[in-house]
Amino acid sequence: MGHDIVLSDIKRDYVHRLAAEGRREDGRGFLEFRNVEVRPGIIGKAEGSAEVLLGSTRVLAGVKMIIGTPYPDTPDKGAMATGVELNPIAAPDFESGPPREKAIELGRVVDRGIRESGLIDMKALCIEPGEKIWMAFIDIDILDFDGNLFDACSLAATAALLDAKVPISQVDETKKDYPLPISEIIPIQTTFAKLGDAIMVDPSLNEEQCMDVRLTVSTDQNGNIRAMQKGGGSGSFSRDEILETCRKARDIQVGLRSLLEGIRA
Amino acid sequence: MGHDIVLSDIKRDYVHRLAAEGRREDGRGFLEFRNVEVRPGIIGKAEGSAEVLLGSTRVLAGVKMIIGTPYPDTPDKGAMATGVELNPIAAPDFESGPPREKAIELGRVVDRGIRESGLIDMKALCIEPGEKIWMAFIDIDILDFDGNLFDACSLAATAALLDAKVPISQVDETKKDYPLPISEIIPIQTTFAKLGDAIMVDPSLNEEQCMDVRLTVSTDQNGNIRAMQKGGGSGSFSRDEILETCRKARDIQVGLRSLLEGIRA
Amino acid sequence: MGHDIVLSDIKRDYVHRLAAEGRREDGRGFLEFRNVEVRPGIIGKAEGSAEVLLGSTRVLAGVKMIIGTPYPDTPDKGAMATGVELNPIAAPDFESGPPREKAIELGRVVDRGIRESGLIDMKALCIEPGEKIWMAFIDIDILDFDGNLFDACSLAATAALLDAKVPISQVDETKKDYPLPISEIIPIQTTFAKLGDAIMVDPSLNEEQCMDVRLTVSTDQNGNIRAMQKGGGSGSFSRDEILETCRKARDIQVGLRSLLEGIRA
Amino acid sequence: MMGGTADIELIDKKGKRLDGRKADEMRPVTIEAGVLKRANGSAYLEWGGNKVLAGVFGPREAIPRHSQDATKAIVNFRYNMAPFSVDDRKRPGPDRRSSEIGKVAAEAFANVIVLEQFPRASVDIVVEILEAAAGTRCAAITAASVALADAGIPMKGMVASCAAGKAGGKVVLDLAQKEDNFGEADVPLAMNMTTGEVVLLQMDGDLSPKEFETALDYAMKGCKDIYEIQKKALLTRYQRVIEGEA
Amino acid sequence: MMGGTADIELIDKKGKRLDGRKADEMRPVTIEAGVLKRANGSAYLEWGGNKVLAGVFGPREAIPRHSQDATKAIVNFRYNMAPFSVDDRKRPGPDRRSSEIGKVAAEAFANVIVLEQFPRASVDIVVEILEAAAGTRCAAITAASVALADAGIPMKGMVASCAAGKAGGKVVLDLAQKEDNFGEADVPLAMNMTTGEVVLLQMDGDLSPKEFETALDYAMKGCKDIYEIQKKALLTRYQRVIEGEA
Amino acid sequence: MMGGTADIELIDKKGKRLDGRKADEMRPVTIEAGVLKRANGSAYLEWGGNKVLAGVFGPREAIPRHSQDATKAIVNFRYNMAPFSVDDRKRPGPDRRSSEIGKVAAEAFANVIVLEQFPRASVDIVVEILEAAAGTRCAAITAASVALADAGIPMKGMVASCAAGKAGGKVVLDLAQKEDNFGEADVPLAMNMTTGEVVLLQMDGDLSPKEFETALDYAMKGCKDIYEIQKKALLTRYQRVIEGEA
Repeated sequence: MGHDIVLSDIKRDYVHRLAAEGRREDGRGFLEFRNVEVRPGIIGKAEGSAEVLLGSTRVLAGVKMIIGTPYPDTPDKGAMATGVELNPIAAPDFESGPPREKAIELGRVVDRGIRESGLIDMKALCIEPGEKIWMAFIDIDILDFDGNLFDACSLAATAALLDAKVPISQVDETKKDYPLPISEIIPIQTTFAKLGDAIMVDPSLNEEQCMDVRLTVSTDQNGNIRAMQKGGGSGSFSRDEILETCRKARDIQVGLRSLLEGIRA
Repeated sequence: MGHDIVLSDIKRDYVHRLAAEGRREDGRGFLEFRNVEVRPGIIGKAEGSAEVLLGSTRVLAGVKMIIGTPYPDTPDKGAMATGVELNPIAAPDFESGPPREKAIELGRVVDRGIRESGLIDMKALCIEPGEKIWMAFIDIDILDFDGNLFDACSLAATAALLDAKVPISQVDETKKDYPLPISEIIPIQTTFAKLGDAIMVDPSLNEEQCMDVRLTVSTDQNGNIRAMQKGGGSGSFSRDEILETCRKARDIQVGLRSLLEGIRA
Repeated sequence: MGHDIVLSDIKRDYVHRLAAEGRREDGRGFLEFRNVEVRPGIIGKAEGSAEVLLGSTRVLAGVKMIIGTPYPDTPDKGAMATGVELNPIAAPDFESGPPREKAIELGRVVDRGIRESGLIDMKALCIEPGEKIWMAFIDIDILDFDGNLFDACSLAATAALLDAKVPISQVDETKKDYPLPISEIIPIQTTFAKLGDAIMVDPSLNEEQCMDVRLTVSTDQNGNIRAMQKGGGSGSFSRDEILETCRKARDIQVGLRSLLEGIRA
Repeated sequence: MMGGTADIELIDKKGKRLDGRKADEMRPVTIEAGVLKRANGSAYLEWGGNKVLAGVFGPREAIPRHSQDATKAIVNFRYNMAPFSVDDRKRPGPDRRSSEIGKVAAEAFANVIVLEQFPRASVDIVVEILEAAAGTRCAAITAASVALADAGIPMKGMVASCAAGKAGGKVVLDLAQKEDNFGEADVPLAMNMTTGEVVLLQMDGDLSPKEFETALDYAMKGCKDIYEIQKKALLTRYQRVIEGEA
Repeated sequence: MMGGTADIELIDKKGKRLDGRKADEMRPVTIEAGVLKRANGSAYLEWGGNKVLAGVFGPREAIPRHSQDATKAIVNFRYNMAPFSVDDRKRPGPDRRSSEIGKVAAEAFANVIVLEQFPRASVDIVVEILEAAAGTRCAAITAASVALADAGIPMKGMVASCAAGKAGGKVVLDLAQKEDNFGEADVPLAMNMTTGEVVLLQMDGDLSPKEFETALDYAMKGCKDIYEIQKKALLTRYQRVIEGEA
Repeated sequence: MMGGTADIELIDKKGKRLDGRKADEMRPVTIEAGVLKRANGSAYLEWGGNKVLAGVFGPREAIPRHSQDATKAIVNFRYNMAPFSVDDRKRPGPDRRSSEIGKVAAEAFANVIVLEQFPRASVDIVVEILEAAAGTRCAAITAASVALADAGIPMKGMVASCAAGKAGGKVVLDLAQKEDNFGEADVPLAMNMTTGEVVLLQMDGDLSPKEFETALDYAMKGCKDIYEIQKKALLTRYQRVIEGEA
């Protein structure tokens, strides 16, 4: 049960008709992101933090570094975990309680985007092999939901990690906190919605609710593809659409990447 | 869902009318407790126990002492936890399952009443600093519900702690069990219900279901205030009502306190 | 809630009438098991496994051996746990989610059948007293449900344990895996359904849904009784029926026992 | 039922048990009916070291609604152990053992309660083990039966419950704590006292056919003794009601 | 409220507090109304080191349906701390402290919202503590009250909230983190600013009757100051709306 | 996708993989349809070391009722790994990985099932991984598709699924366990075999645009081979049905 937001058929027809005509409800081009703002370092009690505003979508990522014991199979590596909460403050149909499928997919895609790309240097988070490691907890709080949480959350998490310090002084007062060791290769994630034959980046709330299907593509500064996720509906992509979307992702990520410049703890 | 007990409007009007006339359904004065009985030491397998009968309200508190490891931030102190169960045996509308808001508030108020007042000497519960401590688990089982659980539970928990022994002989046969170290300052909790302009102590079941709001005040033998909790409804108190209720609490607790005399493991 | 399977009154009358006439819907005698097949060793990643087909009922038991720490009160013994899942693949009215009463009873009866009979030599599972033991996890996956899960699960669990190896080579490469130490006394479980005055072994799905009550009896090769469980309804048994059912159980188990011959890791 | 360990002599040379009982002797049992105000019926029972409180609510509309049976009432039986009732503190809340006991006990009472009179209703039995000393399920069922009668729930017969078992090599009635921990078998049983039929039966351990038959007879005899105590408790209760005390 | 430890001097010889405040001085507070798009009303508040976001949804049909009241709206108050809001990471999800705060805060707002206008409805208040530095429940209630007004929910009065307490042997207004950790008492309070009545009151610690009276007066005075800041935030918000910015 | 470690040589000098396969060669796959009695349709699949059982129930009334769609059927996909299916015992019950796989697989099948014919209904797909050896989600989808056809659920096309990836520096088809653990990328894919469109696509790792294109082509080719095996399994099943064996 929940306060479901049912989009009227009229709205759906309108958004699809616009798409067929090459237009969007807010006047953007198909390859145009909404206005994005990245605000690092706004939570003093977090080891790293960043708020991202993507249109009216607003998410806040915080990083806490905690000392723990390594997993038996990776005794010389730190650990990380990503949590995403669809906070009921963000939309009338978000509910408290255990995360549902949508939130789980979102959390796992953001988590894999960081984990599998090697964004955090896990070996540098080992304090004492087999005994003591740093665990990075990345928690993402969704505060206002106006579409495209995938990219907003991914960008906020990346910015918060760039902003993060390892609080070594908490355990050894003779040492100084130092920036969280981060890979030089930073993937940037971009999400495309397909409505009919039209494929557009950074779907707004209405576009997301009307889309047939979604494709999220993560690319690094070398132009390599680092992650993909199809979702968001029962629609499909042809081989050519997939390859074309990858090309677009490589182009578009440049603008988002520039927002991370200069963020460093 | 649940077997809700809906109080009829007729009953509500009757209880409020009585209150306006300075009377109560069972003939008590506004500052009069129902008959209270405290029965310590009735559960042999518990380290301490006490049953409290307050009118027909019946609660049973048991203390178990378990050896554990201290919290990192209090290496030289024992630990305690309080649990209250609204046992479905006690009333037709109590349900099994995880505690709801009402039970959580009740449990937290009883817990704070013990914890924050320093009733248990936590330092005396340290066996080996940083390694081994005694943990006191105070579990309260509500067996018959006829109003004013706050005071019945608080009194039962206090009596059970006074009755409790530290079972040191379980771990070291050469040693003898000794009474749980308890502070000399013992707060006593009294709860007042407000119906219209009338404020009366120890509300019965009907009074509790009809009241506008509740104020619980805990006072020690020095007359100091040790805890307060407003709850039980959307009603309010004026500044003068609050101060007046504190004065009444200081007077009334004397009678309850005398019931604890002589209880010592 | 669930996709409930309601047996029509017509079906119920039919099954009961047959029983009163000494007959069963599939032509079996009252003391006749359906065709049983035991397939040991079919899951390579399990330390032991066995699939049991009992008519169309199909269950798969797998044993995983994991190193852990002993319970404080049994420092020189290994540990075991049995889990049974009413997998929603097996019947339209099985649901995902936490196990309900029926699954809990089934799991506990199978667990006790192994645990209380001493089937596993727990002392042989101690690696280092007080420090390191083997824990045997027996998980039973119900894949197709056509009645009499009690006996199918018990037989599969016993066969999987007979098939199991202790994977000592995982922790000490110089050592060789060896068969899980098993008692020479192996209880075999048989379940009887009572419909009216008729008592029949190995109830089919329809018989199970129509029965008044169920009696499960476990007997060993010495003819001793090792476990019993009445359940499955509000019916009752007379003293003589109980004793007679025990006698039948001792006879019938011989056939099932022969299916376990030759299974040894 | 861990199997006897050499250290503990459960039966002495004279055939007496640890607590001095003979093989077919029960621990002392006392029952008081009508002890709670809010429950529709209630009973408090002490049996050896066991202290048990039973309360009954209903017949009332069964909830959640999808649990209702259009043809008859359902029986819910909640068996719960207080955290302080045992040597090691029990974590609050239901566990698998409690669920199983609740299920088999509910089936036992479904045998005797006249459920057809109350379609869509539930009869809710709540039992709290305040202190436990072996045989809690028999104690729980015995107390619940008195609470049902106290609540005026129509029954075709009382249910009495008692266990037999084997300890120190001998079949005995009503196992005490150490006999339960170190004995060789336990056979809890409950009977419909009007028909004499067995409505609950479980067994764990190792018994020869002959031993099992003896245990069965001991337990059935125990139920008869329990039944007398149940009747006495209800009589006392009715007298109190008539005298206007309750 | 661990009781003062000798190491920390919460009040210096001149009577100043650790952060330089006088006994009856509040930490700086700023409030902005109308900060979220999707919520019907919202507010962002900073109070000392606290950062709090409040959103309001409704009145809307209460769900689940069995929570509905046929005579009036119900108030839900969700208080939640972000995992990164405190020194040690907080495990996500509700805990007992959050539940209790949610309950007493909902009761406070039930005092002022005109619930009778909306039978079967709920007014849902969601407060997220983004960063915590003592006094979060007062900050949460203060922000929620502004969010309710921003949502246009009819209220009989604004609710303002502030705590007083005792630290370093002295009664003080609005405890800071260390005063909360090492002080002697804490008295969070909320008032209906139209009637002047207390709609939330809790207390832990050790206060003489005289000290308690002073703390009560400090906290009520604090509420009045907070109320002015709330009104200013709403005025700014309405001006923005009128000017068409929102 | 841990990134290759120096110790393991995933591709030998002759370009052969650890198990002797060529880059674009699949592991052996066998499928049997109609293996369960109670499910409306079912299939058992072995693929390399994977052992997978799929069952289908429905179309039937969707429950809970609030999950119903008045215009079409919904698809539920339960992906579950048996506790003994992997090297380290898996805790029973759903986890986040299973939830995500269930979600994307359900979306893939929503593309082909004719949902509009069954308003308010659900088609429930249940897949149990009995033994796992890399590529379980592709195996699960492949088996489920056969089970759906066996159940007679109307579909616009079969769904076949296969992964490609990169291991030892080379793009390869259908990663084996060690290639999955130590390789550089994994691209699981599923296709609607009637339209040739991609209905499931995920990717993790590091691939140049050229490598990705090759991987995509490998995986699509793999789906075509799988499709042939699916059709053969169904043909065998139908022959058995016609011959009256099932």
